[in-house]
Amino acid sequence: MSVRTLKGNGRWWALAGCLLWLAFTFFPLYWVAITSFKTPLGVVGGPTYIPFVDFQPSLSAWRELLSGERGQFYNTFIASTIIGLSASLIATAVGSMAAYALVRFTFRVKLLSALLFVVVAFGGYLICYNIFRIGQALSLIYAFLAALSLAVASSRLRLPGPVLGNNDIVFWFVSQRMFPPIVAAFALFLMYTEMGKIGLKLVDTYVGLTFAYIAFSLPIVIWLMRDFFEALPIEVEEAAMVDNVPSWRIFIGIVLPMSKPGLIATFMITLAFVWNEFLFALFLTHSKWQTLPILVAGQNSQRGDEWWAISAAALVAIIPMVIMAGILSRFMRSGLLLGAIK
Amino acid sequence: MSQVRLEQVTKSFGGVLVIPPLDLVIADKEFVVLVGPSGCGKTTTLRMIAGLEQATSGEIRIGDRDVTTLRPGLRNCSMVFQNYALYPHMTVAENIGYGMKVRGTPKADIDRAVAEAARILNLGAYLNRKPSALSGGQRQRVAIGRAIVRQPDVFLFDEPLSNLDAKLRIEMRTEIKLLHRRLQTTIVYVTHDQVEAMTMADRVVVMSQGRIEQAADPITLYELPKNLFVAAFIGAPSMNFIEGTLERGGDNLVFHADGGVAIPVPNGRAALVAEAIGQPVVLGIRPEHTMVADPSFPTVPLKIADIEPLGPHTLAIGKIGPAAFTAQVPAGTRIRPDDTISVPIDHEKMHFFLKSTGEAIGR
Amino acid sequence: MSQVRLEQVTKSFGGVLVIPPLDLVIADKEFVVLVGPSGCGKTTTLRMIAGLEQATSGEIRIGDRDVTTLRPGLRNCSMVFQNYALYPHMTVAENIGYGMKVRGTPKADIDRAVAEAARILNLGAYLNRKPSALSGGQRQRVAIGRAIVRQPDVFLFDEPLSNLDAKLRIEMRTEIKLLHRRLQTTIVYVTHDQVEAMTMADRVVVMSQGRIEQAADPITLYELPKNLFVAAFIGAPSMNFIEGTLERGGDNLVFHADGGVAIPVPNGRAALVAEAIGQPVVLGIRPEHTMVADPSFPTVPLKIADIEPLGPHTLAIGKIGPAAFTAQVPAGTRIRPDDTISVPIDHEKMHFFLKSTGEAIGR
Amino acid sequence: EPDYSGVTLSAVTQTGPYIASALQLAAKGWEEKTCGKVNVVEFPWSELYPKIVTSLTSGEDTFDVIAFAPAWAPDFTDYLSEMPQAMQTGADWEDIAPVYREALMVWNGKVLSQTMDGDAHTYSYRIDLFENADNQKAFKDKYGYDLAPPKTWKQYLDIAEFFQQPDKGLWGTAEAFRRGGQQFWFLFSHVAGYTSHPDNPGGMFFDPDTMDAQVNNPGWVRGLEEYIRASKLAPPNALNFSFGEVNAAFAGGQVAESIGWGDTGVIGADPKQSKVAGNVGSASLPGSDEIWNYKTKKWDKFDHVIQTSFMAFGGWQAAVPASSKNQEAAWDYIKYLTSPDVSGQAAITGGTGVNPYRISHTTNMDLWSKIFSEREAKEYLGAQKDAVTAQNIALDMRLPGYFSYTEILEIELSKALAGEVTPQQALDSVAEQWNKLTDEFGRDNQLAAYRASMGLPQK
Amino acid sequence: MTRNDPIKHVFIWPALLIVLVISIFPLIYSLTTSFMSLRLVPPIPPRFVGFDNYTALLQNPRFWHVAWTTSIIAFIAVALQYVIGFAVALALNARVPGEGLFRIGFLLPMLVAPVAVALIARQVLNPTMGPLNELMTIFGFPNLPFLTQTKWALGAIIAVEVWQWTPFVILMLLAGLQTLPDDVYEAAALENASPWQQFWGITFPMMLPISVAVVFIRLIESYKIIDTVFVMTGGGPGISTETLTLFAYQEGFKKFNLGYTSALSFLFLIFITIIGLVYLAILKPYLEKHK
Ligand SMILES: Nc1ncnc2c1ncn2[C@@H]1O[C@H](COP(=O)(O)OP(=O)(O)OP(=O)(O)O)[C@@H](O)[C@H]1O
Ligand SMILES: Nc1ncnc2c1ncn2[C@@H]1O[C@H](COP(=O)(O)OP(=O)(O)OP(=O)(O)O)[C@@H](O)[C@H]1O
Ligand SMILES: [Mg+2]
Ligand SMILES: [Mg+2]
Repeated sequence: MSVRTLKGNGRWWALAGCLLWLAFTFFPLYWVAITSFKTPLGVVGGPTYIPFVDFQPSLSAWRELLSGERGQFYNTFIASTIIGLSASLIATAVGSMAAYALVRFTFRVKLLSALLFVVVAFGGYLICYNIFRIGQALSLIYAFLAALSLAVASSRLRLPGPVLGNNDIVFWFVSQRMFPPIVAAFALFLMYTEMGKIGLKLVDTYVGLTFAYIAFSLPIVIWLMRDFFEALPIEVEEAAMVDNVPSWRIFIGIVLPMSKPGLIATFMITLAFVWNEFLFALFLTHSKWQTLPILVAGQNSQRGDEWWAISAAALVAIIPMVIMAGILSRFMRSGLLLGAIK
Repeated sequence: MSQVRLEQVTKSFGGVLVIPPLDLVIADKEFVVLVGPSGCGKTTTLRMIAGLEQATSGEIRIGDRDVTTLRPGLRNCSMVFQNYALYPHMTVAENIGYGMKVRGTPKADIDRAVAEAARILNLGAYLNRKPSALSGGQRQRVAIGRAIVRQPDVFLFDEPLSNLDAKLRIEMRTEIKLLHRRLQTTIVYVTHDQVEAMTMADRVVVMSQGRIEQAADPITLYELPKNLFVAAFIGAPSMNFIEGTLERGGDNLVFHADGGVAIPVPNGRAALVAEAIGQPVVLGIRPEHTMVADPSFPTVPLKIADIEPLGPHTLAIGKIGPAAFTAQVPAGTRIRPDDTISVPIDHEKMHFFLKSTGEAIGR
Repeated sequence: MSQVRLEQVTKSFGGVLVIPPLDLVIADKEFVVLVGPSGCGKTTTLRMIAGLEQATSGEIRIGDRDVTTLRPGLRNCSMVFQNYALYPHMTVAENIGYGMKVRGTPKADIDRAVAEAARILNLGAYLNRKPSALSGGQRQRVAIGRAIVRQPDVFLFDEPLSNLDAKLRIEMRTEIKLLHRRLQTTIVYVTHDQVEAMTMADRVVVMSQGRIEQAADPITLYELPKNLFVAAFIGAPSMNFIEGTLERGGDNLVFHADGGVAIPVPNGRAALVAEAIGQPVVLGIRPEHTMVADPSFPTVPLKIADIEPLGPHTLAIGKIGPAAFTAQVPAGTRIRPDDTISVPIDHEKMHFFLKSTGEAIGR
Repeated sequence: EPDYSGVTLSAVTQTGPYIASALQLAAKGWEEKTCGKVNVVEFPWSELYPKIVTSLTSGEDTFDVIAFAPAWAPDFTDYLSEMPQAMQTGADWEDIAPVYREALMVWNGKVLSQTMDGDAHTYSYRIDLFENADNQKAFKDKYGYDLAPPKTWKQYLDIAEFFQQPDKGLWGTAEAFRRGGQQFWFLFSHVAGYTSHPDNPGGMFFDPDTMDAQVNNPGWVRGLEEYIRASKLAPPNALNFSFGEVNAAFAGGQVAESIGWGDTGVIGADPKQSKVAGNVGSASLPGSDEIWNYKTKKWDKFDHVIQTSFMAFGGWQAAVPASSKNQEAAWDYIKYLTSPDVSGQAAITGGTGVNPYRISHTTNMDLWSKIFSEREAKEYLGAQKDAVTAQNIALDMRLPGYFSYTEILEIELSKALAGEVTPQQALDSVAEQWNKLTDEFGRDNQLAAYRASMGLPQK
Repeated sequence: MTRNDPIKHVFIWPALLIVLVISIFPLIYSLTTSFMSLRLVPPIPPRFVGFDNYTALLQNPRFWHVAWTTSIIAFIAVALQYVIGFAVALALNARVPGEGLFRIGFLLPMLVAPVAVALIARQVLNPTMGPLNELMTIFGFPNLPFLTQTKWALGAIIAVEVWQWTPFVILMLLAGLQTLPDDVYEAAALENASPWQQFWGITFPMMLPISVAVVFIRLIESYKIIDTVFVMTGGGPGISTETLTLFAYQEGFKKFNLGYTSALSFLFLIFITIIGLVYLAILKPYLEKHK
């Protein structure tokens, strides 16, 4: 028993509310589930609700889907699984690391260094590309490396001007997520193709897509995990520090387990984002690593909405996520921090 | 060599100066106990030694290393936190063994050390529990266990026994002393328990508002408090204070309390306190020095307000003139509130302080 | 009417039975102190009274209401948590005033009550701080403050003074006693500090492993412990125990310790303990009853292993035969480890227990 | 037979089954025949265009075969390889309906793509409703002429109005009205009847001499008015219909008639998908006896109804990007894909989405009797054949920057459908914006491209 | 208190590098193209036009219209998501009966691809073939124009957004609630604080930081809404439900008017940065107060 457990009447009101919300969430899903077992005729003939009662279920939509008639089902499924899991795992890991650093350590970036980075990267690229004409990819690489090393070097100098702190860095991370993805996706495609031209094949590769997903999930992971880390009692980490536990082990062995609910929630969110991401998948892949959302979206063809096919595809796409959610939500239990400090 | 040396160390939180410049040298292998009123900066001092708090200014040395800016892990201290700071997701055994595991100690050794610590701490039955399923005292013992499985240069204990029962506390005291003897480690120990301070310390440091009031071995502290603060702070129940003046009364010096009572000062002390004649002074006398009725002792009348029987003896609490006064009387003495009793004063044990500065005189 | 009555209350966590059937009646306006070894179930008992823990079986009544399943808020208890449980996002003032705010007390009244509590607790300077910027003792005082601004039916204090220095602790003790007198509220108070237990309690309940060993007023507990456990638990330093047998030695009864020492039993006690002649018994004697050297007292030789000068007196720790023994000697006695001294035993103060059951005999 | 072992072709199209399954079916046969390999890559319909554009403009050899909508061709022409000469002769070549062979596949005299699906709008109706005696009588009483597949757009609307009986769950007609849901092709079908002047070929969208937009001429306004009227004689919410819903509505028995591509007939006749199987009648689109002459700015009256066929969408095209490293194999695959046997089979295989585009497709009744009743088949094939071989054929709009043009149209169209602006206002606005766009893209370029798309010689 | 330790670089650089590497080119590319007239189709040679794209956009009423529409959708949807999500998270945290099942069930919508969600919505909202129509018919409102009248369409889009993304709020807030200390609630329970008082006195303030983060992320993401609108209404009727990203999509991927789209993207970025900064600035005092 815990104080949090609702007792008495409130419990039933809450249950009623939850059931109402459940009806709201489940009805469309139920509709999808039964529609996937309807024949085209069953769909266009007006709504029917209960299998075997007011319509006769049929497996035709599933047969079509699983036979690959409606897109490379198995390929995309496997690609999605591999990319989704690995990208969200890595993003959660790398993002948590950064979030932890931003919560527990002091960072000071001089505004001038940051500006220097931007100016050198821009200028370097434009000069290399337009004046020396050495190719987009190489221009970019040179400019990036020059900008990065200059910025890092300059940060050691005594530069005047404002200094950016942890919050500014966090905001910078999130701002990456604010940029509308349309142009970014296309530009990324361009960059990947250019890289392909110098031998670094990124388009339609596992590395290319996963890398992009990691980068675009990081802002969210960082922003969310930061708050979870901030809620942890720092004393526990201090105890470990005194024990000469190296920082990375404090992070892995103590901080991560203590923030398990947040970590799992963030992982789920990231996974959901990656699993359902469309635009990058569209541009950065074309055959081998095509992902499920492309296939699902494809069911909305120019011939109109084939509800039965859409439903089957949508269902297939969520089943793994449901399993994932089922497994993970077990680990999201309260009281984790109980007994840590007085 | 693990001498701990704080030189002109200060600490502010935000704008609040919590530790004004502090100098403290703790010798190698010394067992120093920090005592002081709540909020006087004991924990802060410990945390600065451990490296958990960066000193605002000044220098901290452990052994011959300047550790002022060194990170905690490298200072080789072991600490029991006032609020335990257990790893909530680990069992008791894991909590205790974690430091060793991190240092790559073989599993068998860890198990042995954990078992040994658990034995010392009476935690054997709880090794597989998480901290959340432990009682307050059990948690505190886990925190101790985590510290004592190591062999650091310096042990830092922050009120490690505060939530243990008397019996266990005595056992633990003995264990910690054994540990000290065995490992020959420097120990800095914070406690509010005077018995603990007295029995364990090589030296007791009395702090107040971040400053050191007196640092001395326990007996000196008890017998020769340097000032009013220390005198009042050390000893439970606390020393009684009576304000008044020292005056010459024939051959002898006599202390005239503000309320009218007069207490002669024995000859041995008279020369020493003569300097304060005529000045307002404070006489201090501990309750335990008011019990034995020697005929040579002067007596004072005490109007009893409250009675606290403690078992071995009883406390009679009341007033002498305007001053609150606690007298210790033998157990079984028949007294009642509103009685006025005559309290003998062991005049060899009297202390005198200048009222103006609080400094002890006549030592 | 706020009598608290626990009838056949048990509590298990998971499969572990922590409190076997427990009966405890706390009278209206009574000040009961719970003591017992760490982990014996004091906090659990308090939490069951407060309603924070549901009793596994049995019935709990407060006043004439059966509160066994009532939710905490309706029981009108006020509690100081062992681990403080402060609201981390509120300032000290908000923490203390929250309960009143919840009950819709006007702001001015809240401010007044908070200021009064802060005065009592010496927290005036910290009212606008968050708990995270307080020292351990300050936090504990906030927790007390939160409880004492209310006028509940029952106060529950779980080691409320454990992190305070001796001086403050005595002040707080007084304040709580005043509070009790003023509000005439039933108080259940957990402490490990024997002085606290002795000075504050109307009745002390000694618990062990969830059971009540003895519940009596402090003096009775000290003077007439019901069994070995209570005898050992109450009193610091703890009572010395020597195993042996009672035998007739001429007219008198003589206690023959296993190590060879013989101690005559005074005639007054002989008749009472005669029942145990020939059986293995345990003799108990408190250290404080080994100090006064009355010529009529028997003496025993003590080989000193360790010395603890406490100020008013000194402890000599060593062995008598196979049994560990602590004797209290006057301060200033010149003793050294490895000396063997002759310890007088105040034979009126001896206790006898049956070794088999641990029960006291001869009372 | 060529041997392409070791060659892997990557063919891109929209997500299956439509078109993609035709490519896949052909891939299987071609692989057996040549030992090559074809990898069919599928993208959602709405994303296919950007996907192809980006891959073509990036210069990568991402795809060897692209199957795409003809309207996009102008944007692709710079990047496509020409069809091998050998494929441009012979019986198989001649068998392709001329409108494709001569217009849609050709760009500035070069054959850049191969039609792999025939698309034109036709008319579908419910035989059971039309031949119900009560209906016939009631109709005649009301409108004064016999109930039969309409010859003119006015009749079309009369019929729709007649069958508009919401209380019986029956509505008049179904067309696509949804933005982004093929709506403008349905408008074009209406408009084609009034603006595709037999004497002024290629003048429906722009003046092929000046490249001035024609969209706001009276022919267009009339077409739009009737299109809007049709939206009122359609099931509720028809404003959100795309072609899919049109088919569903027709197959679900909700409407008495509809216009659209050949799929309506195929789906309607399939008992697994349709409630009206066996009763699906087909005919050519209605026409008009008045056509606007943009040159004289007058309505030209004809003594008979001119049957105008509108090549809506125009059928999927297969082409080979110039960047492909396997052009020869790719063209060979396309040849196999579009051969009369393979494509004939595809045309009658449900779900391939391939509609007749060869003469032989519409003449081989045996193929079709499998899915249609005899009457249905006859009417269906007749309508299809008439559509691609009609005298007066209106070609769909194909222009560089196609989406820029259609977006303007779609937005204004939606406003007009919602009644926010009058048809005239809407079309005036479209015309103004189209002209601006043309100027922005370069009027000369656009004019040349427009003429090329309409099969007119370059000026 | 933050500390200084060289190890911090090891923690932050991986994330920093990944994000820098991925974002630098898109930034350079879009910023430079935003000052050019650049179309992929029909291919027109790029030309520097200065701020023309920006001024054109700012003068385009369609831009303001889509910005307004997007704001309405985002703000209403996020507000609803937050309120409902918090309520549900609280219920789950309070262990309503069947909580374990709800936990997974409530997450489902978030796990469905947005395109699929929109397709499903279209199915359910279909005025003749959808179930909602039948339901409304029972109440005497047959064939409501869910997707074809501006108000209804906006409502439907918001409803779908709420349906899909409330789980996000539920999940994050639930995770936050799980890390709140129990003992504080025990203390409050003893004070007989009603659930309502506990919520406003304890839960809400302690959840404020994570709430701020969740709402912020939802707001940013909502501003990028496209799939739902694209599939459900295609931006129609007219452009009345068109959103910023859909507008950008039309310009960028249909017309490949890249200069214009880039400028649009930057205006969008500026717009949302302002909203974000204002939002954070408004909440800052509260955050500090409860830190
Ligand atoms: N959640 C739990 N699960 C299992 N056992 C528990 C749990 N909570 C407490 N216990 C056990 O119950 C016993 C009684 O605990 P309780 O906290 O009441 O002890 P206590 O008398 O207050 O001790 P202390 O003086 O150390 O605070 C202890 O042995 C403890 O380990
Ligand atoms: N983070 C902080 N910000 C501001 N003041 C602080 C902070 N931490 C501690 N203090 C103040 O510093 C002073 C010293 O605190 P410290 O914890 O060292 O006291 P302590 O001697 O350990 O007391 P206790 O015996 O009560 O634990 C206290 O007055 C406390 O209020
Ligand atoms: Mg402290
Ligand atoms: Mg306890």
